[in-house]
Amino acid sequence: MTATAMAPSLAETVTRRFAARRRMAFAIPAAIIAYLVYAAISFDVAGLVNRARFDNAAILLSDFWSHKTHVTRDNRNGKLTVAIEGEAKGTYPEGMLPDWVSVAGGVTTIDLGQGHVVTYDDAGARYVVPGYGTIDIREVDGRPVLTAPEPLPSWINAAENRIAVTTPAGRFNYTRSKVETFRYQAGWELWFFTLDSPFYGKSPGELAGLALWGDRIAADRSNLGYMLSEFWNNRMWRHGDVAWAIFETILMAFLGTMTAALVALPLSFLAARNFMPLGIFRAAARRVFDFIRGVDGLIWTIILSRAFGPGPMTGAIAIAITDTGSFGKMFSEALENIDEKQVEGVRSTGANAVQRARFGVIPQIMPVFLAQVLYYLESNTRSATVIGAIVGGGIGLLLTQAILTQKDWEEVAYYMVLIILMVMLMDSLSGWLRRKLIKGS
Amino acid sequence: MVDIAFGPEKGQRPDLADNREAYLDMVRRKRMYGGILMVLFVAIMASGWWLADSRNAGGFWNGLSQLFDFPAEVLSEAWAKRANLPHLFWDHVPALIETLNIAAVATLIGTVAAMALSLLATRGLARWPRMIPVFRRIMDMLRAIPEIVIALVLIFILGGGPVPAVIAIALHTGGALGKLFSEVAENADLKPVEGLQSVGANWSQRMWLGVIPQVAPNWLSYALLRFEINVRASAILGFVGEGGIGHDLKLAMQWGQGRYDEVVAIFLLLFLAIVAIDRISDHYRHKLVKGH
Amino acid sequence: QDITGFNIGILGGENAQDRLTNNECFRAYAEETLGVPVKLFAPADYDGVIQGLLGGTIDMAWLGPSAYAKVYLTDPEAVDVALVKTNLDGTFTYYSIGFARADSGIKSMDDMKGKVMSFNDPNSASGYLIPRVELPQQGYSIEPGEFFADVKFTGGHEQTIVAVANGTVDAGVTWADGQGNWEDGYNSGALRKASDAGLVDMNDLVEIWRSKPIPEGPIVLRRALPEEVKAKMIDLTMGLIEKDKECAYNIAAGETAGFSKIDHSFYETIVEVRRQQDGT
Amino acid sequence: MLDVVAVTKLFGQKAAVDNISFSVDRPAFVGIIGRSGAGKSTFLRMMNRLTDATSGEIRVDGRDVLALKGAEARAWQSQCAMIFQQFNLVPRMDVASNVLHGILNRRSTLQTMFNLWPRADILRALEILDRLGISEQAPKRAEALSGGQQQRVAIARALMQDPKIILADEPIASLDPMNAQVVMDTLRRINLEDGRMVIANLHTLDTARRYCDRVIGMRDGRIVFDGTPDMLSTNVAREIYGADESFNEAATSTSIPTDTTADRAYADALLS
Amino acid sequence: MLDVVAVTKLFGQKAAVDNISFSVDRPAFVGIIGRSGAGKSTFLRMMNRLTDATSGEIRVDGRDVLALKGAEARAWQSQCAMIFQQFNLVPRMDVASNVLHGILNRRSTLQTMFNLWPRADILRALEILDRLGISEQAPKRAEALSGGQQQRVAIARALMQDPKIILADEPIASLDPMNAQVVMDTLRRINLEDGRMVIANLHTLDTARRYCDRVIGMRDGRIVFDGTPDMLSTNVAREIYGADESFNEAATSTSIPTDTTADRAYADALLS
Ligand SMILES: Nc1ncnc2c1ncn2[C@@H]1O[C@H](COP(=O)(O)OP(=O)(O)OP(=O)(O)O)[C@@H](O)[C@H]1O
Ligand SMILES: Nc1ncnc2c1ncn2[C@@H]1O[C@H](COP(=O)(O)OP(=O)(O)OP(=O)(O)O)[C@@H](O)[C@H]1O
Ligand SMILES: [Mg+2]
Ligand SMILES: [Mg+2]
Repeated sequence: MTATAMAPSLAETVTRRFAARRRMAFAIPAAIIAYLVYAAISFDVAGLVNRARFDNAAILLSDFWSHKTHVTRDNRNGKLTVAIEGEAKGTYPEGMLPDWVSVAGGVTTIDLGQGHVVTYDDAGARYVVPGYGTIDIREVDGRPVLTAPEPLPSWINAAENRIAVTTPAGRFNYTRSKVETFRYQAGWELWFFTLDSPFYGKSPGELAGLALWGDRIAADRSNLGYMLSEFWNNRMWRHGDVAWAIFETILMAFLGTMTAALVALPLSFLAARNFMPLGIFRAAARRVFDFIRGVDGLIWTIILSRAFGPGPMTGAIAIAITDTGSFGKMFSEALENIDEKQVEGVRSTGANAVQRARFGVIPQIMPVFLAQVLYYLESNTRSATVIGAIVGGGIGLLLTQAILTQKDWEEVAYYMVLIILMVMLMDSLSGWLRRKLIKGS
Repeated sequence: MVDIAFGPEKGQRPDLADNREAYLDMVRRKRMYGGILMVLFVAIMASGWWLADSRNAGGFWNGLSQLFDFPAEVLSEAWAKRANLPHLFWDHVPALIETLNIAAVATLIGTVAAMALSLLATRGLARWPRMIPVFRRIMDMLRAIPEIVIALVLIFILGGGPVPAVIAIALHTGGALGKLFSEVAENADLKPVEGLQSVGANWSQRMWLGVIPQVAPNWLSYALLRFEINVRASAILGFVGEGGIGHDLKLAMQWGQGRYDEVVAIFLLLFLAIVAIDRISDHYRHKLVKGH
Repeated sequence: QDITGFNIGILGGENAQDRLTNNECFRAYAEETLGVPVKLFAPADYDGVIQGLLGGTIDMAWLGPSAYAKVYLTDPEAVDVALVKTNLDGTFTYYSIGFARADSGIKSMDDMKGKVMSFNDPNSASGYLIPRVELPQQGYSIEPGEFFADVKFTGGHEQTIVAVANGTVDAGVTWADGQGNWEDGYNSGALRKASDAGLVDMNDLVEIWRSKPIPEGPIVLRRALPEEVKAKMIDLTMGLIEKDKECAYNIAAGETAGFSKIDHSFYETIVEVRRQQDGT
Repeated sequence: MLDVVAVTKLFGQKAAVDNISFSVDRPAFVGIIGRSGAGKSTFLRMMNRLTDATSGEIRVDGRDVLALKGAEARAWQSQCAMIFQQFNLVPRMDVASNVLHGILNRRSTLQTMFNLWPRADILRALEILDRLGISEQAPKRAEALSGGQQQRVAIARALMQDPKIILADEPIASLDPMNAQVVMDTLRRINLEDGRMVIANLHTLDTARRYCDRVIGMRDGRIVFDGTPDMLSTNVAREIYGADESFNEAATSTSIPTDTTADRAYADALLS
Repeated sequence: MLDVVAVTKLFGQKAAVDNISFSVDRPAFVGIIGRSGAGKSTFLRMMNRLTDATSGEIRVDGRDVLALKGAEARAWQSQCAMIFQQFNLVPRMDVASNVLHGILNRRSTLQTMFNLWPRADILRALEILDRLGISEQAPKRAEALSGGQQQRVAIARALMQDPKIILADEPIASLDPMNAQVVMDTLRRINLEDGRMVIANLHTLDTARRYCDRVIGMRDGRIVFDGTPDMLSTNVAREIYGADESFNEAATSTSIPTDTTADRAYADALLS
């Protein structure tokens, strides 16, 4: 029982093994790192760092949860417009102004908060920045002339025809044609009612009061109905259209998945070794499944677009086709793994092929079948979002287009939240159904 | 031979009528529920298709006859210009490699993230047990956002190129694999972990030495499957966003007539790549899960 | 024969919701005129509408000249050219306008050497086809890496404008009627719409290139439609400027003198240009 | 009644059943014994037409059932019930449905697809279950039952077929002694009361001795013994099991202990 | 040396360990006996800091180990080895690696994750394995070993820790009598030769009598006996096991048969 009794060769074997393992422990990460370095070079990550626009990221992030209000004066005709996000549908109607903008005579005063005040008057415009001083712009010979405490800080950008000031309180732009002030505020403005709605700016209590016992605002319908319709048809956010888009997306996923399951179930028997003894047919069925899976839903969408035109049905058929391939493969694998005893038991009573399938096979593959179908239903909700962007339907179209136009980031945020909720909902729904259907019954 | 098969005396036997009624009742109930479910399902499917059809620009039956118009158009042109195909193939190989690289890098990064997330979100293994719901929700969110959304947003920030696609796919992969990984880890045997804990091993040592060796084959198999899925995702992202062979395919496809030979070449390249990867990964996955 | 419905396609490349909103008034008029349900479709890209017209699922659309050329080249029997939008001065041409950020120092196409150029969509005339032909003729090769450092596709006019304004690319091309003031984004066109929508400040951009005049894209009707339907839709569209000026402004993407009749011969040149570009 | 004439089954080169012939002229309880691989299962499976024979005839009331094809073969299967060692029920379906599978061949495919059995059929299934003492189990899933109960469900399915002949392939091999006895008693009773022929593959000599009117011994696919149970001497057993001098009958006995009073009491309690 | 003062562990309302106190002043072999659920495992797990105590102190050389946190607690764990009933090895790793896990706490995380064990450590692991007579198994996977061998690997891991105290939670409960004896002998030998304290939970009285210097009996979380093995009368056993008059000591005995000469010879051969 001493160390010397130990065979020296054993110590050697073991230490050599450890050395080998150590080499592996380095070789694998080294290989991965080498690959990642190659990828980084081929993806031009270095160049990317230069190209990346983190100011864009800042805009995007702040836009996600805030909105800006444009206060614009046209320098040619002196007309003042106050518009949320600068959009026509967010423009304050005549005679209505946010409480931080006031107009007296020809002078417009904009209180940006924290002591920042902008004034437009006939001579030009002035911006008082606390702790700095007054930025004064006057139009001389049709050209803006700037007077401000020297030296000019970097947040004032003065060019020949244009003066831009950016402070934490807001942004200010002066050009020959117009002067604009942007105030950023948290929240998704006008989410419930647009400015032209009679319900705009009311507190929840007031709204409840109006809905329940207030006098009718419109003679021909109840306040509650009016309110709901004003909300549903909100021109800025279009809740009705968005809801329809979400529904359309789910519809595509549901129809596609269920149809694929119903089609693939009988076809999968053709591809299962124990049900299709003829090798040629089996191989043919498998190749067909592989083919339609390999082509991918997106390509099917494009092929089908010619025949069926844009719309949700095209998307649903595309999903159905692709998933027929996936289900066909999975079901036929499940069929090959079934317990033959049950089939034999049914067969021994003289049941024909259809009956054997119905009683010997279906009860066995039902759990796999349901689990897969429900799993795909959930994941197809996501795919339908993308397919919708191609076939022109659903929330996917709204979202991708909103992103591509790169301005309504709050809408992007809204759609994204809805999509996440939708997918999570489908996820828990399919999980719930899976538990109910597979454990129960 | 005693009559045991037939149970005790008549009087002591449970009432036949009761069992019979109970069963008949069950059959009736099952038939009713089954019937209702069936009718409901058929009704939903029928009205769903009807609705989709009516919302579609073209109707189903009209379209059916034209189903092969487009493929015929593409294939006939490609056939006429088949001499170009080998050359076109070659032209698009770099784009294919880019697509595959995007998928591979995203799968690598996503898998690493999924490993960490899944361990942090698994009961019994979590580093901070109270944070389990947080990590689970994070995975749910990562899974819920379609890759395309993240990619398009990132293109805005990072400019074009493959990196937004990599990040987008990696994030999604992290969420999707994280869930699967955590299901595997949940079934891992905790005894080795406890053994390591008793010698004073810290959390990373416990996970690395006690859990990872147990779950590695299954995790690897899932990661391979994910790679397969990510190759498609990467191609699709190219189609909708930019970069890789998907983008080439979209441009050729949008131009349409005159470049259908290119469409066919790119499509075949992509299709063959996907089928090949599919096959290889299928093979290794079966090996991994069966043989250990 | 009678029709049971009428589908109008709207070319892609802009915010889908805005596209649908801008055309909603026209849809309502069409429904009133035809007495059948009228639906609007806004697929994500040009090809969606083109495929719809070819497949017979879309009955009417306002195409770009290049998109029309594609339809015509694929199937000359598919659609009829019906109308064209006229500018305020009675012409119906527009321009492909190259533009860059004012602060980038780029003043003309010559300054674009080694910079990133962007196009819209392969099916856009002003946003791709015309510059693709004219730029090389003027000595600016569009092969990536030759004159420009890179050449990209943004996917649509609006995207190009935003990409240039954000500096994602150095310059882009889009369409405008070339009348009125640059500050306003001219009288009509993608720049005008973007400026109206508050998407860009025209002062931030400069024009660096302008193509030869391009014929305005036609409004086409599917040839297989009943003559009566075609006539009704042509009348409706032509009369729109009198009937509802705002609606005409919305669908014409800016100030317009209305729509006038036109035929295929007007587009033969561009079809020819596109035919030559095929396969390259 | 039953004439087996020169039946042979080859698997590749190997004869699993090698030219066997015998006749049975009344609805007897026939036991087939033999060691593993002797060809017992193969013979029963051929008779039920689950496996095709290589050559030979099995004449039942003069008709060669091996020559039947398609629907006719299935019709024969419906008259010749089979009971399996592993029960071969559909575990996820309820007991009564499993019993109803016995008449699949006699009802239209469409009708059966949706489980729309006529009320009369259901009542008959319940009656049979009642006769076998497991009618309370009718609504349960088959997989929820014990092995012995499952085998009785399988017998109920066989009875539902109203067969002339019941084939039982080691019906008690996966059961404990108590359940084994219940199942064998049931089979014997059906044989006696209903006058249905039962052919059972049995693993053990003592079971064969106790229940059979006639015992057939097989070895390597051939019949090496054919006679009444009391002709089964130790020597004969050695011949059948191919064992040498050291053969001890107890080695093959896995079944019901001789003193069964306790078991019976327990069984009665269970069934009451 | 070891002072346990009023240690309590509540699971919800229930006290698994209820205010127990005892001291041990020399490196003795302490056995804890008691029936299932008495709180034996819970106590050892608290001592090793696998479970947090609800209240109380366990002072080892004057320091309260229950009060240690984070890295300090892990450092304590590395001085206080634990042996489990189910061995708790990493089954897919080789035996030598499993033994090396004993010093995980003393090497850097990165070093251990990349398998960068110093050669000296590896040699020491092999030496320990050799001492326990299983050095030939060093390159094999732990899962390929028999239960007794696995438990000896677990002991080797414990020795690798070079601990002051070895805790063993029913170390022989999943072993056959022969292996059980080898394992208990090994533990006792370590106790005597190295002077390490061993605290072992034991299921059976006879094992406790045979190996322990001191026996603590627990019942329902409380200490109901504390003394030398020869004080363990049948009455005391009844008290510990909460059994009534019919208590028969043999009922708790699952271990080594009384005639152990053969086993011992074998065990000695193995251990030599
Ligand atoms: N499907 C088959 N393919 C090839 N050989 C087979 C097949 N089925 C059975 N055999 C062979 O035929 C011989 C007889 O098998 P059979 O199952 O009939 O024996 P058995 O007497 O029922 O044995 P056991 O008691 O094990 O059930 C065996 O050697 C077996 O290996
Ligand atoms: N994690 C836990 N949560 C709740 N109760 C627990 C937990 N662990 C142990 N218990 C309870 O504490 C009591 C003591 O358990 P412990 O495992 O310490 O007993 P033991 O003496 O080791 O018994 P055994 O011989 O079965 O191992 C038991 O009643 C047990 O149910
Ligand atoms: Mg057999
Ligand atoms: Mg315990």
